[in-house]
Amino acid sequence: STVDLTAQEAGGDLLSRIRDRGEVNIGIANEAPYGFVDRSGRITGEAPELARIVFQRLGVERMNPRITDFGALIPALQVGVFDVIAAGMFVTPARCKQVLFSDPEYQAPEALMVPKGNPKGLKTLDDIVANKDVRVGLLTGSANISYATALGLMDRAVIFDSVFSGLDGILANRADAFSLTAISLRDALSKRSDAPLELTPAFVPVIGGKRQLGCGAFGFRRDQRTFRDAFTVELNRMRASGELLSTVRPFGFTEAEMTTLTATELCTDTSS
Amino acid sequence: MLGKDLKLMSQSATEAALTSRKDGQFIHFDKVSKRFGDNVVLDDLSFAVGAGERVTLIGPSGSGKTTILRMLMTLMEPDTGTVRVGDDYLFHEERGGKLVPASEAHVRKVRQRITMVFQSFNLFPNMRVLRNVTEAPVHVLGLSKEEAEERALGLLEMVGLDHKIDSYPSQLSGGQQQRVAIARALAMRPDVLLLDEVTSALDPELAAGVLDVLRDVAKTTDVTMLCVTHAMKFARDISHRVLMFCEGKIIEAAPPEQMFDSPDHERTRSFLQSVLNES
Amino acid sequence: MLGKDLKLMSQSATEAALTSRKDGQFIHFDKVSKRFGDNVVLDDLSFAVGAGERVTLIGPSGSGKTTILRMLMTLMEPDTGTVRVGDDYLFHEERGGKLVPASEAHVRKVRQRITMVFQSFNLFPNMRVLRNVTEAPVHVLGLSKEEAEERALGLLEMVGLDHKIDSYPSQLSGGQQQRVAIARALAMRPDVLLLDEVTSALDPELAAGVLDVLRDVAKTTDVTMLCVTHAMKFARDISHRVLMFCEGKIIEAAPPEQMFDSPDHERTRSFLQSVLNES
Amino acid sequence: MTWDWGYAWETLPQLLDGLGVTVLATLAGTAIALVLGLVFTVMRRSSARWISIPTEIFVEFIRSTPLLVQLFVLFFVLPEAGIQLSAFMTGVIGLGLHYATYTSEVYRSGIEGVPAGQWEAAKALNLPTRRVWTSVILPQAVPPSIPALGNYAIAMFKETPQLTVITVMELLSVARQLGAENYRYLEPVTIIGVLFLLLSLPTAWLVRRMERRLVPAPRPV
Amino acid sequence: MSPQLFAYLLEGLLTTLQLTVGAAVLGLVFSFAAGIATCSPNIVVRGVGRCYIELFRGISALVLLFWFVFALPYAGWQLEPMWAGILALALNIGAYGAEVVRGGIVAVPVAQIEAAVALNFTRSQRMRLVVLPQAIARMLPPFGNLLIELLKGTSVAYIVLIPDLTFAGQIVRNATGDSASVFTALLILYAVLAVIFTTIVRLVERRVAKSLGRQPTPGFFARIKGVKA
Ligand SMILES: Nc1ncnc2c1ncn2[C@@H]1O[C@H](COP(=O)(O)OP(=O)(O)OP(=O)(O)O)[C@@H](O)[C@H]1O
Ligand SMILES: Nc1ncnc2c1ncn2[C@@H]1O[C@H](COP(=O)(O)OP(=O)(O)OP(=O)(O)O)[C@@H](O)[C@H]1O
Ligand SMILES: [Mg+2]
Ligand SMILES: [Mg+2]
Repeated sequence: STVDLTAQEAGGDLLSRIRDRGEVNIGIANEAPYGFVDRSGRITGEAPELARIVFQRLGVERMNPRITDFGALIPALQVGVFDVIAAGMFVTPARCKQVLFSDPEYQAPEALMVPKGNPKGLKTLDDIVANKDVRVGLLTGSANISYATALGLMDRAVIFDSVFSGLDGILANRADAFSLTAISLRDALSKRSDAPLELTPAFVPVIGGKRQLGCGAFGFRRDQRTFRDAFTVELNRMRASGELLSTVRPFGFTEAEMTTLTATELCTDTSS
Repeated sequence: MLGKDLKLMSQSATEAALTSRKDGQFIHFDKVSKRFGDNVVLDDLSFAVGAGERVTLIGPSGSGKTTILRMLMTLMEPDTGTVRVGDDYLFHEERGGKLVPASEAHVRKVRQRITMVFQSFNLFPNMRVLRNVTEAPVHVLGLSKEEAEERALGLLEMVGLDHKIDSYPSQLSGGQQQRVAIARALAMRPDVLLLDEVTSALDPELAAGVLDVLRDVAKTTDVTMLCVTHAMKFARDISHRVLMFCEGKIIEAAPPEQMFDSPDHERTRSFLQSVLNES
Repeated sequence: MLGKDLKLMSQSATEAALTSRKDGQFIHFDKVSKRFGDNVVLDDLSFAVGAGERVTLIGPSGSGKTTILRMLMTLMEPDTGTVRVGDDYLFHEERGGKLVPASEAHVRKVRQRITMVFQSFNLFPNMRVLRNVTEAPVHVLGLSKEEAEERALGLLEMVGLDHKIDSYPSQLSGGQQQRVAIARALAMRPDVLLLDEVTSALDPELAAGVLDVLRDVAKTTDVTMLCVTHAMKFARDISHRVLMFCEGKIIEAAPPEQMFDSPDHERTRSFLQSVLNES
Repeated sequence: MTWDWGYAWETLPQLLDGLGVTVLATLAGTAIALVLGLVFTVMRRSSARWISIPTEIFVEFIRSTPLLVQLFVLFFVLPEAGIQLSAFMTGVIGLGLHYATYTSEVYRSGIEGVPAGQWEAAKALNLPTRRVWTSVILPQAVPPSIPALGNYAIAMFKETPQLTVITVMELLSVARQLGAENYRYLEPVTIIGVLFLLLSLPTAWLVRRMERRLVPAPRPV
Repeated sequence: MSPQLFAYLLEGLLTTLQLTVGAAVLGLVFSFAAGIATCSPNIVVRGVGRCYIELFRGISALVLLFWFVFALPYAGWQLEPMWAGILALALNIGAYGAEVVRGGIVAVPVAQIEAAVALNFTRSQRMRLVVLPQAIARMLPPFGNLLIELLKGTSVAYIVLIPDLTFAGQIVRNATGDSASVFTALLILYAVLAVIFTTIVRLVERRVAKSLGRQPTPGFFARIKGVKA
């Protein structure tokens, strides 16, 4: 059961091996609506659904999803536990040093989940910075952690290991606000509509004068450029034909979430 | 040396004998049975012991001798039958003319008159010799520490161990430990003293010392003694009466001279022969 | 019944006696000393035992009797001095004319002639009676299972336990366990049999049975026996010689009649008196 | 990927902070486990069956379910019942409660290790029940239990990483966070392993020394 | 709950069982190897045994898991998470088991070894024929406890991608949003598994105790029935 990693690092073409195998391993973080297990027990989400179509077009019929902690996605990809991250992972320059990204399939503004009535009157991350009493909930390994670090919020951060832990955490008064993408939070809340919680209107965080627009994409190992490129080509075809939007629409995505930014721009553009 | 301490003992034994109900006896076993699984250990046994009487129990292994003593010490309950000490039932109380199982308080009250010395001494290893002897008088009889120590010193002197009061039991030889155990038991000024093969874990030479102490106790006090032993010479010296047990029954009871010199029963004869034979 | 099994024993004992170096003796303790901390347990002790001789060791507690037996069994090493069994040193080997500490193989070879029965029987609780007796003959002497079982059955019959071969030790009485232990030891056909107070953990009646078995062994074989016991009558019956130990020295050695009836030494007299007194 | 000393050095201060939390949680948890365990033991031996049986079931249940899941429950469900404790307190209580079921077993076997003769002698002297416990049984039962109790303290130390699921930033959470931020797990995780060893080895050594003092030296086989 | 989600739980349950049993078997091998090694007269063998015990008792299974899954691949070989899980748990539990083995051996009365010397058994025969068979009876109850430890210990595996019962619970929790009932179900499932394991161990204990002609110590059920001396 040992796998020789060095063979792959020597530049072997993973895509052709996947084609031979007829099966691709994708990593998801069990985070709705990106990649998750739904009520009926099926693995779905915008990223796995897109990946399914793209891989079919690349000649790979079967898809084998492996669920892991969000924070462990990149290390697990690097050691070969799976071939692609299909978790709607945000493209950040730091992450670009570790993995190759496809062009993003969506952009997502942020929101805060707060107790019903928003007793502390929080609207954006800046409000949290201003009010020193607020404890902010973050998802382990998410991009929000680097925002919070940059904003000096870490000493009041409560780090949850899943979206639902965050939701339960607000209910249990473990934190005053849970910061994540609006789309994740909306989805989580929809499953617990009875919970006395609400979402703030979506916002785009600004750090060091730069807008932090979260764009989710698929991740590949650094030595798999050909693979990544082949994947990106198919993805962009879907984007052009509108098929991308129609595929992700059931998961709560709209035109507002569509983007034409590229991985290259996102990897070099911002810095935090 | 002895008189001083032991005169004080058992003021209540005679008293108890007076208050005893009908037959002038102090301890009554009445139709007592006890079994473990299929093993009938005591078989509908009845006997009585007078106040101040010294009785030796003999008999082959497993015949129920220890069981009798343990039952009197309430370490074991009878299946059926009653045990009476003085006026009180040991495992029962009379309530509205009926016998009901005794409360803990009742058992503790009756048990107060009785104490036991064990084959394996059972000194408290975490206490020094002196505290082994004073612990119960202080916490059970409510003596002050000074009173208890005075009493303990007297008794330890009697058993020849007043120079060891600051030792731990583990620093004493078996014979010394057993003598402390005797002092500890006597410190409670019991009416009844139970002795279960108190020398059989000891070397013959050490055993001799312990038996000497017990001879003294027997001769200078009027404590009621029930004693299981294989030391036949000792039994002859001190006991008023010898009971021969066999399979949970008393098959013969007689004064020691008669029992040892001309036993009635064949089983007694063979038992005594094998015990006296090897030495 | 006895003859059959025991005739076979110790073919080599006489042989050993013949090969013994100078004085016709079989076991030699030569200037053996042993101490634990400050406690001098054996004090420059020398003595010898002839092949086929039966020797009883007596003496007060702590005088070093057990130590002698345990040393012969190699459960303990001497601090100084040598022990010889037949031609071989027990803890040393001769190499180039010099005595060097013995190798494990050498010790095993010499030890093969000796075995021991313990006060607390020490049967193997994980084996049934039969296997307790056959295990060593099979694994040490290299007998086949059938041979070993035949031998074991003969010995178990001799000790009167052939009906218990399928019991576990825990299902036997102490006396029965000790008789199995004797059978187990004899199954090794030792030249030397060591017995350390083999009846003192037993009730007098059970002890009698064990001593009877040992009387048989003594009378029907020529095994060399070293025996620590307080059963003076037994000692008188079987031993050729009695050694009185005191503080790690032999203070008196004599045939049993002389030792028990007219001991020379004051210490012996007082010891014997206390042992014989209580029974 | 090779070992990066610079990165290792950089992460060390944060890891040491995490270690502080871990050690504090262990100490507090041990204190709770020691006391609560004794309480459980005494309750389980109670002659009142309405005390002893529920206690026995409770202890057995806690003992046979994972600490991890218990932490989840304490952290997310207790507040719904109106009990609001900090994450750290929740973790300490979870650890203490869980390990109390172990220490309770240790105390129990310590008590059972006291020879029956001691109970009988105490009864023969008619000592009152409380006195039997305080002067005869516990003084004999507790000292031999100390090494086993010490071992559980070490075990607890190594369980603290589970507090990560209830947002306590102990050693492993810090390492995971660092790993997720920098995508390098090798250094922080290795440092954790070494830190664990540095703390647990001397403790284990101490426990064994105690054990040796309490149990006289064994012999060659 | 949908059949699929139920299937996750079932699969998680099986994974947990697989981890537990696999690590128990492998751990048993480590336990005996190291435990017997610590009783060896040879100082090197003893040293190796001790080092193993101290090292792997000292490092938590979780850290080992992380190492095996995320660090070891850089040293050139990669374990399936499942195998990494079994190995890490086994190394850890084996170190504890080794102490149990040692304790069991040391607890065999010296007199038994002396009796074996008196019968002139060799050192290894003494160990094999006399000491171990008795020691194993003493080891079983603590081994039973370790097995439960191990069962519970497997719940950390989810952190490194092994879809065990706790992991399955997390999935169901995320899918349904119902934290309280998922946690309750998990607690009950683990408790049921523990009871099953305990029962099996007690059956073995009873057998072994019987083969020594001993009374086994009373178990949980006997205890709550309140048999007291
Ligand atoms: N707790 C117990 N459980 C089962 N059987 C018991 C128990 N206590 C005693 N027995 C049995 O009761 C019987 C009588 O035991 P007891 O100790 O009274 O005999 P004894 O006359 O004192 O014998 P010994 O001389 O050997 O001390 C024995 O067969 C013994 O096995
Ligand atoms: N392993 C040991 N460590 C320390 N002292 C020991 C050891 N073995 C024996 N002794 C001491 O050696 C002395 C002699 O012991 P030994 O057992 O030979 O006496 P014994 O004559 O057999 O006495 P007993 O009749 O009591 O059996 C005793 O004082 C004992 O305390
Ligand atoms: Mg008895
Ligand atoms: Mg001796």
